[in-house]
Amino acid sequence: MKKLVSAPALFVGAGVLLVIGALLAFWYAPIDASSMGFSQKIFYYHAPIAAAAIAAFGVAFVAAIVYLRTQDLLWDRLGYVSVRIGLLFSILVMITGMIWGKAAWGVWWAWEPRLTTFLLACFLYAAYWVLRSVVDEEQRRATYAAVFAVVAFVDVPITFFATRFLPEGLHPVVVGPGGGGMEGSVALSFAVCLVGMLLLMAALIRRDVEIELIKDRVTDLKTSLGG
Amino acid sequence: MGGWAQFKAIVRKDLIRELRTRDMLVSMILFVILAMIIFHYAFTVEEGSDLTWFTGGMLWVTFIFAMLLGLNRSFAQEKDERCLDGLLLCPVDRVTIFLAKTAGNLVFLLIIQAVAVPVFALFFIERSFLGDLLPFLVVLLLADLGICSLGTLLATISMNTRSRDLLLPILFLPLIVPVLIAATGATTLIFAEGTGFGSLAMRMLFLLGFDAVFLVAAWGTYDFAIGE
Amino acid sequence: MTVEEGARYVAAVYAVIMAVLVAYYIISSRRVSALQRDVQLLEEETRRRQAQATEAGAE
Amino acid sequence: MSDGQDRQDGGAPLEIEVEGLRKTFGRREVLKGLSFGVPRGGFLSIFGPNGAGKTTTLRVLATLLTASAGTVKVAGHDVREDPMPVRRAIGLISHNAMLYPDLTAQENLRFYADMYGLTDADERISDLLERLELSARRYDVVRTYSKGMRQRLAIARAVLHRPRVLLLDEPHSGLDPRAVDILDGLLAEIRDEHTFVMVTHNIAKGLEWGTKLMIIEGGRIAYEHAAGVDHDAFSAVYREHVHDGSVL
Repeated sequence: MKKLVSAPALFVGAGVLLVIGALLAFWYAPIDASSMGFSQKIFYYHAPIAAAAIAAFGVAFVAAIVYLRTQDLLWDRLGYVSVRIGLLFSILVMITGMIWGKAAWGVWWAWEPRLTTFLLACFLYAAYWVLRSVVDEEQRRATYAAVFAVVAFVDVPITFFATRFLPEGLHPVVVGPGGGGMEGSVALSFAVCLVGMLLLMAALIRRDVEIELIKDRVTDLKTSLGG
Repeated sequence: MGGWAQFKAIVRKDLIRELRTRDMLVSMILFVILAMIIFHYAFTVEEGSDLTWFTGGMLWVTFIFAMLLGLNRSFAQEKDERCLDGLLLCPVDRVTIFLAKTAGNLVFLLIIQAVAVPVFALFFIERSFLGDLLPFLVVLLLADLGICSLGTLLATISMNTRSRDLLLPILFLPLIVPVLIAATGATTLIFAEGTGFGSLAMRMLFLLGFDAVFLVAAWGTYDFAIGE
Repeated sequence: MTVEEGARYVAAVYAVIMAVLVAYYIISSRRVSALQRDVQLLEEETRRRQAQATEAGAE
Repeated sequence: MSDGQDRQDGGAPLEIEVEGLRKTFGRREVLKGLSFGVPRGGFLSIFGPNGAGKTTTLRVLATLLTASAGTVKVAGHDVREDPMPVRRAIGLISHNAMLYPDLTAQENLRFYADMYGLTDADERISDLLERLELSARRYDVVRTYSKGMRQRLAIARAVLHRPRVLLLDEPHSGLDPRAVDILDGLLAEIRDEHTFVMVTHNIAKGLEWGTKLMIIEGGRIAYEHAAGVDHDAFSAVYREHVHDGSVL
């Protein structure tokens, strides 16, 4: 399936882009004119990390659907690994989000839609983890995990929408209506950082799937030797 | 062949069983009323504190936790006596099983609410909200449907795992948060201000959307959740 | 916060995050090579036993 | 003789056809390519040690598990492609009664009758309860039944919808001698009405009933023979194929 690009190649590509992205973000993109000033640069890694987390959960969602259709455990491994990487990135989102909150609003935590949604997503995918650990039979574990991954991924945007019923959020709308477009230099720097982060995510998933497959091979060999 | 007849048969079987033993309903009702008493003491900071703005939250937190109790029971018997195999052997669409189980749980939740809401009103709500009964019932039904459909799907999964009733809340609670947000807000508005349909329309639509999405999601995945 | 301070602050956090991710990648890479060694050993063992079994069968 | 389906079983068409059945759980292959057939009216007895794949085979036939590969046809319908008619055509009796303990016998059977869409449910239920000597207790909750009575009711449940094929999953295990007698009496009574597949550890019973004998070992068919093997000879064969010393 994923024999196309090796993990090291993805990793090197990610590294190059992230270094260039960091250089662009810190020296090329202008310093924010608003109150945030230089700390607005958090945006160049906070938002790409968030995008990478969502993308990883998206991969898990697609893998879950393919698994349910094919019953091929390869897709279960991909889903499992994607959730793990998604969780890793989500935790980084929370940390950078809190730093952003401190810099922008002066508080470490705000019950703000995006932050809250990510917090809940963390709990959802932690539950996925727990679910896997309490089912012994492999195929059943894969099936339940896939069903839950589908439901969880559907739930995340709904949660985000629901948080809008709460009083107004604090999150700056940087891209999209109302926030005005990005300046060319900002957009370029951001795009490089975003692609770099996504490549890094892909490299991590790629490598961890490899680990899972080798682990399967080891258990297979062990059982055949033991039996 | 009669999917509807099978649906009725499963619901009737669950109702007969529960009304005969009453083990689930009695504990759910006791739990709900006890929770209210505890909320009263937990939230009253001084004599005569106004708890109006907590009403929606108290009500839905209680219902969701009561439902968790009920959901664990609703599949325990199917599993313990291997009745689930008997059910799966029948020429019945798995989605029919899902819908029937959801409907059964919905009936139980509504029975609980029929007892709990008047007691709740007596305890916590000073103004009469009879005029706003209709919007309240709409919100109630929409939220219940979401709670029951999602809960039934997850209970089906958790009953087959090692830690059954421990797992269910961990799976269920984070997923149900959107319903809690919308239903709580709407209920509080009704109890506190007596708003009509107008200001609740968005929340009602949202609940309707949630129900639709999770009914479809369960539709697509229930085969896998209940089989093998 | 001055621009200098902000720059240091933001860059430091960025560096920490990247260090975490790179460390994760390196650890998992080492894991891969360790596991691959296991596979190799197990495969050799399997081959050895198979050879033994055919020998025993031939006798 | 008339069509190409018959094998060593005489002329009857095959009620159950299994071709290259494989089943993997995760990466564990439990069934490694089984092929066999049972003619209409036949009685297949399947023996084998624990974990050999007997019950898995039966559950695939019962549509409770889906095969990973191969084709399985029951009563002329593909189990995977077309499970609904298969479900209508089969009944399963296992050591689990699959009855709701808080419902009465009548309610239990009524429930299953509705699930199968029986049009003559009332007469059928009365008739079965009469034949199984449960009429007197039909309005009692199943929780109060003895093990033997539950087993009888389980048989009623399994044959309620007049299945063409009856699958028996170690039906004798856990029964006292009296209940075994009742079960055998019932089997004798309904023997002509169905095609049977029985998974069992009980060699005597398997030989008594089987028109065809099969030993499954390690997910493969180790031995297959028409009926008419005596007990000692079969025991020897069983020991030859199965080395785990499991109970005979």
